[in-house]
Amino acid sequence: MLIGLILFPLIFSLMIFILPKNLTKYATIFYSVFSLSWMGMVVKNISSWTNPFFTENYVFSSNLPSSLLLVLDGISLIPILLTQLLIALILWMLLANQKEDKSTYSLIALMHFGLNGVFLCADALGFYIFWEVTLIPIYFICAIWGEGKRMPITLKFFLYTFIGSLCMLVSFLYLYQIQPEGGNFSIANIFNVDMSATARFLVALGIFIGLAVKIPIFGFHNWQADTYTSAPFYGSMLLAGIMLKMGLYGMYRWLSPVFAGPLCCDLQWYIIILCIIGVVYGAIIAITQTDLKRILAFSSFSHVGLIAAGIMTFSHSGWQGGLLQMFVHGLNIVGLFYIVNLIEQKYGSRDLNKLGGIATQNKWLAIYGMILVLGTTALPLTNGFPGEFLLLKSMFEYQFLTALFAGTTIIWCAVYMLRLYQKVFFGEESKLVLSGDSSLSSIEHFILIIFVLGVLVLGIFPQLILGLSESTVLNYLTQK
Amino acid sequence: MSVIIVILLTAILVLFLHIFEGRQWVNPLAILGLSLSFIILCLENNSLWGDYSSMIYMTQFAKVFTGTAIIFTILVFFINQSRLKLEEDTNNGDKLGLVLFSLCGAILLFTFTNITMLFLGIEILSIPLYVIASSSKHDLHSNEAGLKYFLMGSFATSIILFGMALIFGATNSLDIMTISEYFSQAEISKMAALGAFFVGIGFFFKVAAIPFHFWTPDVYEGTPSIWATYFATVVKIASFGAFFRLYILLGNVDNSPLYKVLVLIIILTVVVGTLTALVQENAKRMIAYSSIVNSGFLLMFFLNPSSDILSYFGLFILGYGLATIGIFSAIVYLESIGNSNGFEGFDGLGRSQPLFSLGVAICLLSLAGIPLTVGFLGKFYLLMSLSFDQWWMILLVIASSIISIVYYFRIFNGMYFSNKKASAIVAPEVVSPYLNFVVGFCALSLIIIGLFPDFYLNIFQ
Amino acid sequence: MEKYFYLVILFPLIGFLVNGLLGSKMKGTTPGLIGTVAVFIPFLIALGVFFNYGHESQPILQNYFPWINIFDFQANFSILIDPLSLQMTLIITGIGSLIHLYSIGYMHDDEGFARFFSYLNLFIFSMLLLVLGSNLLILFIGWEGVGLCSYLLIGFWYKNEDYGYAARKAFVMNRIGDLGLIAGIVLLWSYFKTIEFQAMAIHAANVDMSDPVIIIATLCLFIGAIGKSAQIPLYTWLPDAMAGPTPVSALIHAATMVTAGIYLLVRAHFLFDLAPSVLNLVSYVGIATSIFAAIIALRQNDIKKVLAYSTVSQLGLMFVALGVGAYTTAMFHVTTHAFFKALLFLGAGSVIHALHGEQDIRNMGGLKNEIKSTYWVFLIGTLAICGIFPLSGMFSKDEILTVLFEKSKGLWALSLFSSLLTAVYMFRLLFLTFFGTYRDDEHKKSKIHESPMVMMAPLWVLAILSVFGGILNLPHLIGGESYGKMAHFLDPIFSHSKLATEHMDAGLEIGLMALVVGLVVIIGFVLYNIYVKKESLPKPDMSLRGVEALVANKFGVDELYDTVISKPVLGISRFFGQKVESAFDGISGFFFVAGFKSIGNSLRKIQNGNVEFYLILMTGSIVVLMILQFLIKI
Amino acid sequence: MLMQINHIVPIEHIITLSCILFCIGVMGVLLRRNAIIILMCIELMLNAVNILFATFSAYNGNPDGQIFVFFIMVVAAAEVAVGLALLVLIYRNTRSVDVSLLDRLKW
Repeated sequence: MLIGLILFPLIFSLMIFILPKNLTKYATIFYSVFSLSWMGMVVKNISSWTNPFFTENYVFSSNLPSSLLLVLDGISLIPILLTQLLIALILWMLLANQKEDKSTYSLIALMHFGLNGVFLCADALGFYIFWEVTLIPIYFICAIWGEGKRMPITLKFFLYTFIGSLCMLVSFLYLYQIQPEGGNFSIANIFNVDMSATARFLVALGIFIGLAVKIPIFGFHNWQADTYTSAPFYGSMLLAGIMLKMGLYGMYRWLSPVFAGPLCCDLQWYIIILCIIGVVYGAIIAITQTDLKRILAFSSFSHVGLIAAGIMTFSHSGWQGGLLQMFVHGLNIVGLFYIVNLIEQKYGSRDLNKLGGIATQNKWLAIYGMILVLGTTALPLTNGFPGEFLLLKSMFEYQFLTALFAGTTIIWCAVYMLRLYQKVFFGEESKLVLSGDSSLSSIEHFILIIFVLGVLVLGIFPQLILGLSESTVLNYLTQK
Repeated sequence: MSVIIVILLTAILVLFLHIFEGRQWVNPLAILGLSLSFIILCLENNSLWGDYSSMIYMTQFAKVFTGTAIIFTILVFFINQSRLKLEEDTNNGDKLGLVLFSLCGAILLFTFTNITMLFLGIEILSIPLYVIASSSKHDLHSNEAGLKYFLMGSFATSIILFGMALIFGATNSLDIMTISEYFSQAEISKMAALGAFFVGIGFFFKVAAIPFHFWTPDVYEGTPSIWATYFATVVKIASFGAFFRLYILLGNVDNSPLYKVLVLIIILTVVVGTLTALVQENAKRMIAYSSIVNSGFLLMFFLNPSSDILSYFGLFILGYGLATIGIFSAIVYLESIGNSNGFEGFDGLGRSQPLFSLGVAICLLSLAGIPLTVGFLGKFYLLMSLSFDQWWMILLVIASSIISIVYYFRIFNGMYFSNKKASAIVAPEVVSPYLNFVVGFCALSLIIIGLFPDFYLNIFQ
Repeated sequence: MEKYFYLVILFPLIGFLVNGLLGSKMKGTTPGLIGTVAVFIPFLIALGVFFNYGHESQPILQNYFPWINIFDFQANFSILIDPLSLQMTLIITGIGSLIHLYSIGYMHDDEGFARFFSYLNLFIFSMLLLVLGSNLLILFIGWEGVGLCSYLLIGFWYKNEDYGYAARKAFVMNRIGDLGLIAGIVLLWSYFKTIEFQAMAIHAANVDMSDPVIIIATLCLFIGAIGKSAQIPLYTWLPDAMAGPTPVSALIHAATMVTAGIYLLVRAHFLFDLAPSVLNLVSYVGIATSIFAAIIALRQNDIKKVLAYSTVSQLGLMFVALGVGAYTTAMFHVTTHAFFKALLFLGAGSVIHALHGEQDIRNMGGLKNEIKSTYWVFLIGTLAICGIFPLSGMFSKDEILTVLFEKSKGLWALSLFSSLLTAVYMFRLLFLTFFGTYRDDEHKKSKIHESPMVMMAPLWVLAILSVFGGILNLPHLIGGESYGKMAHFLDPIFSHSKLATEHMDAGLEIGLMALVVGLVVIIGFVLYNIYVKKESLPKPDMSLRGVEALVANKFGVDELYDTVISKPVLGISRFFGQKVESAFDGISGFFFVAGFKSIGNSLRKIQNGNVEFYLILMTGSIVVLMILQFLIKI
Repeated sequence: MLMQINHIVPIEHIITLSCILFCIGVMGVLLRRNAIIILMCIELMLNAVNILFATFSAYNGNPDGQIFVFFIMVVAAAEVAVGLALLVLIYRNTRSVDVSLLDRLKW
C-alpha cells in the first residue's frame, strides 16, 4: 500500500508527457484527488496505533546491502499527510492561474515522488537517494521559471544541499562499515552498533550537517533567502512548505538514534544554541526587509529554528510540538506565499513600499491574510499556538535562560508580521493597488478557505495531529 | 581466442572492402563483425581456455571487460556512421581497420599472462592510435595531437620496457605467475622494486594520472571527436584493466613498491584534475580533465584490492564509459552543425532537441554522481571500498564530486536554462538517428543498470 | 441554570461571526443590535447563576473537550464558575452591553459599523474566556485574544498610519508580557504537573514559604500582569491606545482588559501568598506607577489622555492593594473603578461627539449650559473618582487606604498623595471643559448638540451605578455585616488565604475617611477659583520650561523607549540584513567557486602546449617519485 | 642445452652501460627540438633495453629474454615507421620538423 505513494507520482510524472495538451488540466485534477484519496485510504486502515503502522520491504538487487524499506509510523505519518495536502493545493493553485505547460506538473509529481520516498524510507541509503532525487526537480523549477539572476542562486542552493547530503552519506557509510558482517543499511541495525564517543560525535555531526543545510540552521542558511525570492511561487512553496520538513524529519528518524554519551550532549547543546541564534537572527532581519518573499523566507527560517531546537531537546513535548508545528508551519507558510503570489499577480509588485491599502480594495484577501498572519504569530485559537507553546515548554524545561532568549521570537514575530500586514493591507491605497484588479475568483476563495480552515480547526483541535503521533513518540522516547 | 580472430578478420575485410568500391558498406560491416565477436564471446563459456602456450588466459574478469570494450567500440562506430551521412570520408575504411586492430591489442591487455603479451598488447593498442590521432591530414590540430601522442607514448613505452627488463632480470622469468610469486615474498631485490616502479610509472602515463597526464587534454582536443571518444573509453578501460591485474600481482598491499607513489598520485590526480576542469573553456578539454579525475577515482580502487572489488571496478568504468560516449556524441552533433566546441554550443539545446539533450543530461548527471544512475552507484561502491582509516581519501572523493557539480552543470545549465531565444539557436538540424540511438542506449543503460545493478554485477561471479 | 452557562461564551462568538461575515449586508443599526443582544443575554444568564449561587455552593467546573492531551502535558478546554469569575463576568457583560448600546449611537455614521461590533463581540468572547478559564492555558487564550482585539480596535480606522503604529505598539507590548506569562505557566507545570487553578490551590497548601520556583513563577505571572495592566515598564501603550474609538477606550482600556492583570493575581493569590517578596515588589511597582501616572496626568491637555493616565494611576492603586494581600478590597475597587471610569470615558465620548471630534480641553470650556446632561453625568463620575462621600469611589478607595494604613504607613501616605493628585487633575479637567466660557469660535459653538438618547441612557445607568456602587461592599461599621455583600461573597475563595485581615476599631476608620474627604473638598475649592474664577488656562506647549515641560512631555519615556529599544533593534536588523548576510555570501562564494577558480587558472597555465616542456615535467616527476618511493621512509 | 660459458665481464658493468645508454636517450628526447633526433633517441632507449634483456637472458641462462628482444625490435620498427610518416605529414603542413612550433593545443 505504501509503494503506491511512491509509484503513482513517478508514473504520473512520466505519463503526463504522453497525454494530449488539453487533457493535462483534468489529468492533474485527477492526480491530486487520487493522491489525497489514496492517503485517506492508507490512514483509514491503520489498525493499531502503537507499533509502526505499515512496513514494506522491496529488494532491488542482492549485492546492494540496502533495499527499499518503507515504514509508516506516527512520526512519518504527519509529514506525509502534509506533503499530500500541500502538493494537491499547489497543483490546484497552478490550475487556478491556467498554467498549461506539462513539464511543471511532471516536475512537481517527480518532487512528490522524492518527498514521499524521503518520509517513508527507513533505509539509510534509500533515504539518501530520495533526498538527492528531490533536489533535481526543484533545481529545474527554480532555474527555468525563477526570476532575477537565478542561475548562480540555484546552483549555490544545489551545492549547499549536495555537500550536506554527502556528509550524511559518509556518516551512513561509516555506520555501515563498522557493522558486523552481513549488516545492511536498514534503520533497525544501522544504529545498534557500539562505537567510541568521538566516532559517535563525528557521525552525529555528519548527519547533522546534512540536515542543518536543509532546515536551514544558522550558519548553513546562506542559500535560503535568495532561493526563496528568486524561485517561482510554487517553487518557494515546495521549498518552504515541505522541503524544510525533510531536514526536520531527518532529525527525528536519523539524528536522534545516534545521540548517546557525553560528547553528544555537548553537540546537542551546541545545536540548540545554533538553532536559537538562528531563531532570533532570522526574526530580527525580517523586521527591516522590504521584499515580501524575503520576509517570509526569514520568518520561516526563524520558526523552523525553534522547531529544530525543540526536537533537539529530545523531550516528549518537544517532539510532539515539533511534529505539530511542522504540519502547521507548512500550511501557514504556503498560505502566505499564495497570498503574496495573488498580491503580485493582481497588483504587480511584492515591494512593501509600493503596496498599501489593499484592505479597502479587496476585503476578503485582507481577512484571509489577517487569519494566516495571526496563525504564523502563534496567537491562541490559531494553529500556531499549541505547537509553539509545546516547543517553548520543552525549551524552558531544557534550559530556562536560552528558552527566554528563544521565547523573544514571539515578540519579533509579532513585530515583523504586523508590520508586513500594516504596510500591505492597511494605510492609504497606493497607486499600484488602485490600478490593480481587486477580485478573487471562486477557486482562489476555495483554496484560501482551506488554509483558513486549517488555521482555525487545528487551533481549536490540535489533538487531531497530536493524537496521531502520540503513541509512536512515546515508545520511541522511552526506548531512547 | 576466437574473439580476436573474428575481430582481425573483420579488420582485414574492412580494409580490403574499402579498396573495392564498397565504401558505404564498410561501417555496417565493421559493426556487424564486432557484434558477431560479442556473440561469440558470450557463447563460448565452455572452457576458460589458455592459448598461445598459455600466454593468454580468458578469465571471467577479462571476458566482461572485453565485452564492455567491444560494446564501446560498436557505439563509437555508430557515431562514426552518423558522421558519414554528412560528408564523404575517403579513408574511412582504413580508420576502422586501425581501430579494430587496436581493439585486438586491448583484448590482449585483458587476457595476458606473459610479459611479452603485455608489451605487445600495449603496442598494438597505441600504434594504430598514433595514426588515427593525426587522421585529418590538413588540420594542424590533429597533426599536433598525433605527434604529441606519438612522442609521449613511445617515451612511456620505453620506460615500461626498461621496467620489464629489470623485472626479468630479477625474477628470471617472463611469466606473470612466477613474477607474482617472487613479488609476494617479504623481501624483494632493489632491482625488482625499481623494475616494478618503472612499469607502474609507464602505466600511470597510459592511464593519464596527473604528473603524466599532459598528453590527454591536447590529444582529446586535437583528434577528431569520434576517435577522441574511442581514446577516452576503450584505451582507458584497456590500460586500467591491465594495470589493475598487474598491480594485484605485483605485491601484497602495504609494502608493494608502488603504494606510496599510488597514494600521492591519486591525491594529485583528483585535486589538480578537478580544479583545472573547473576553469576549462573548451568542452572537449573539460571532458579530458573529467576523464583524468575519473581515472583518479579508479586508481582509488587499487588502495585495498579484494576479490569483489573487481565487479565494482567494472561497474565504475562502465558508468564512466557510457557517460563519456553520451557527451562526446553531443559534441559530435554540435560539430556537425558547425559549432566550435566551446560551451556556448550547448545553449538552448534543451529546447531545440529535447529528447537528445535529455539523454546527454542523464549522462552528465551520472558523471556528477547523482543517485539513480550508474555513476552514483560507482561512487557509492568506491566509498564503500575505502576503509575509514584513510578518511581523508573519502573527503577527497566528497570534495571533488561537489566541485564536479559546478563544471558538469555548466553544460547542463547551458542546455536547459540559457535564456537564448530558441530562434537564435543555429538551424537545429535533425539529430541523425544513429546519434539518437547511441545517446538513447547510453542514457537508458545508465538508468537501468543504476536501478538494477545485479544485472551487471552478477556476470562477474 | 448552570448547564446553559456555555451560552455565555458562545453568544459573543456567534455575534462576532454573524457581524463579521454578514455585517456588510445588513442595513442600518442591525449589526449594533445583534452585538448588544449577543452581550446582554450572557449578562442575564450570569445574573441568574449569580443569584442562586449561595455562600455554601461549590465552584462548578464545566469541561468541554481535551484541548492538548499528550503524555507530559494535559490542558482541557474547561471553564470554572466561582464567585470571582462570576463577579468578573457580570462586570464584563454588564458594562459591555451598556457600551455596546452607547456605541450604536457613537459609531452611527461610520462605514465600518458592522466590523466594529464584530470586533467588540470577539473582545467580550476572549475576555470571558480569560475570566472563566479553569486553567492557566485557557486564561492565556483569552489573554492574547483580548490583546488581538485591542490591536484590531485601536487600529480600527486603519487608513491612518499613526493609529496603525499605536495598535502595533499595544500588541507588541502585550506580547512582551505574554512571554513572561508563558514562562510562568511552564514553570508552574514543571512544579505542580498541572495548571488547573483548583488543583494548584490544593497542591500549594503543602508548599513551604518562598520556594524559589514559586518565586520565579509568580514573578513571571506578575510580568504578564504588568504587560496587560500597563504598569511601570510596559504602560506607554495605554495612552497611545486612545487612538481607537472612545467606546473602545471605555470598554477595553478602562473597564475590563486592563483589569485582567489584577484578575490574574487575584486568581493565583495562593501562589503569591507563598512569595511575600514578590508581593512587596507588586506594591512598590503599583505605588510608583500610580504616582508617576498621576503626575503626568496633571499636564495632559487631551481629554482622553487625562483619563488614560488616570486609569494607569488607579490600576497602580489596585496593585498596591494586592501587594498587601487585600484581594477583596482590590476586587471591590476594580468593580467601582469599572463603573465610574467607563462613565467618564463615555462622558468624554459624548463631549467629543458633541464637539464633532474636538479632544483638546483648551479649546473647550463652558459646556455646562450647552450639554447639560453630559455635564451632570461627568460631574458624578468626577466626584466618584475623587472619592466624595456618598459615591462608590470613596468607599473602595478608602477601604484600600484603611488596609494600607494598617499594613505600612509609607504606602498609606503615598497612596493618599496619589488619590489627592487624582482629585487635582480630575477637577482641573472638569472645570476646564465644563466651566468658564467657550474658548472656540462661535461657528463651532452653534453646532454643539446634546448626544442622542441611545448614548445618554447607558450614561445615566452608569451614573446610578457609580453613586450606589458603594453599597456592594459597605464597611462593617455602617452595618457592614449585612451589607458587606462582596467581601462576604468572595470569602470562600480567599478563606484559606493566609493573610487574613483583622478589623480596625471604628473610630480610626471614620477619622481616616473624614480626612480624605476633607482634603478632596479643599482641593476642589482651590482648583475652582484657579480655573473658574481667574480663568487661567494651561500654558501653550512651546512656552513651557523645565519641570513643566518634562511633565507635559510624559517624562520623555516614549522617546527613551524609542532610543533604547526600537532604534537599536532596527539598526541591528539592518546590520544583520546587509552586512552579515553579505559576509556569509562572501564566505560561501569564496568557498565554492571563486577560491577554486583562481587555483584552477594557475594550474591551467602549466599546460602550455609544448611537448618538450611536458616531457621535462614527466621525467622530473619520475625522479621525484623515485626519491619518494625508495629513499624517503614515511 | 645452452653451453654454460663463464662470463668474464661481470653483469653489473653491462647493466650500468645500458642504464647510461638509457639516460642518454632520455636526455636526448628532452633537450633536442628536432623531431627526427627525438625519434633516434627513443630508438636509442629501446636498444638500451634490448641490451639489458640480452644480458639478463644470457647471464641467467633463460632464452625468453632474447626472444623478447626480437619482439621489441619488431615493435620499434613499426613505431618508427608510423612516427616518420607522421613527421612527413607535419613537414608538409608546417615546412619544419621543429617540435616546439606545434603548440596550438594549450590551456
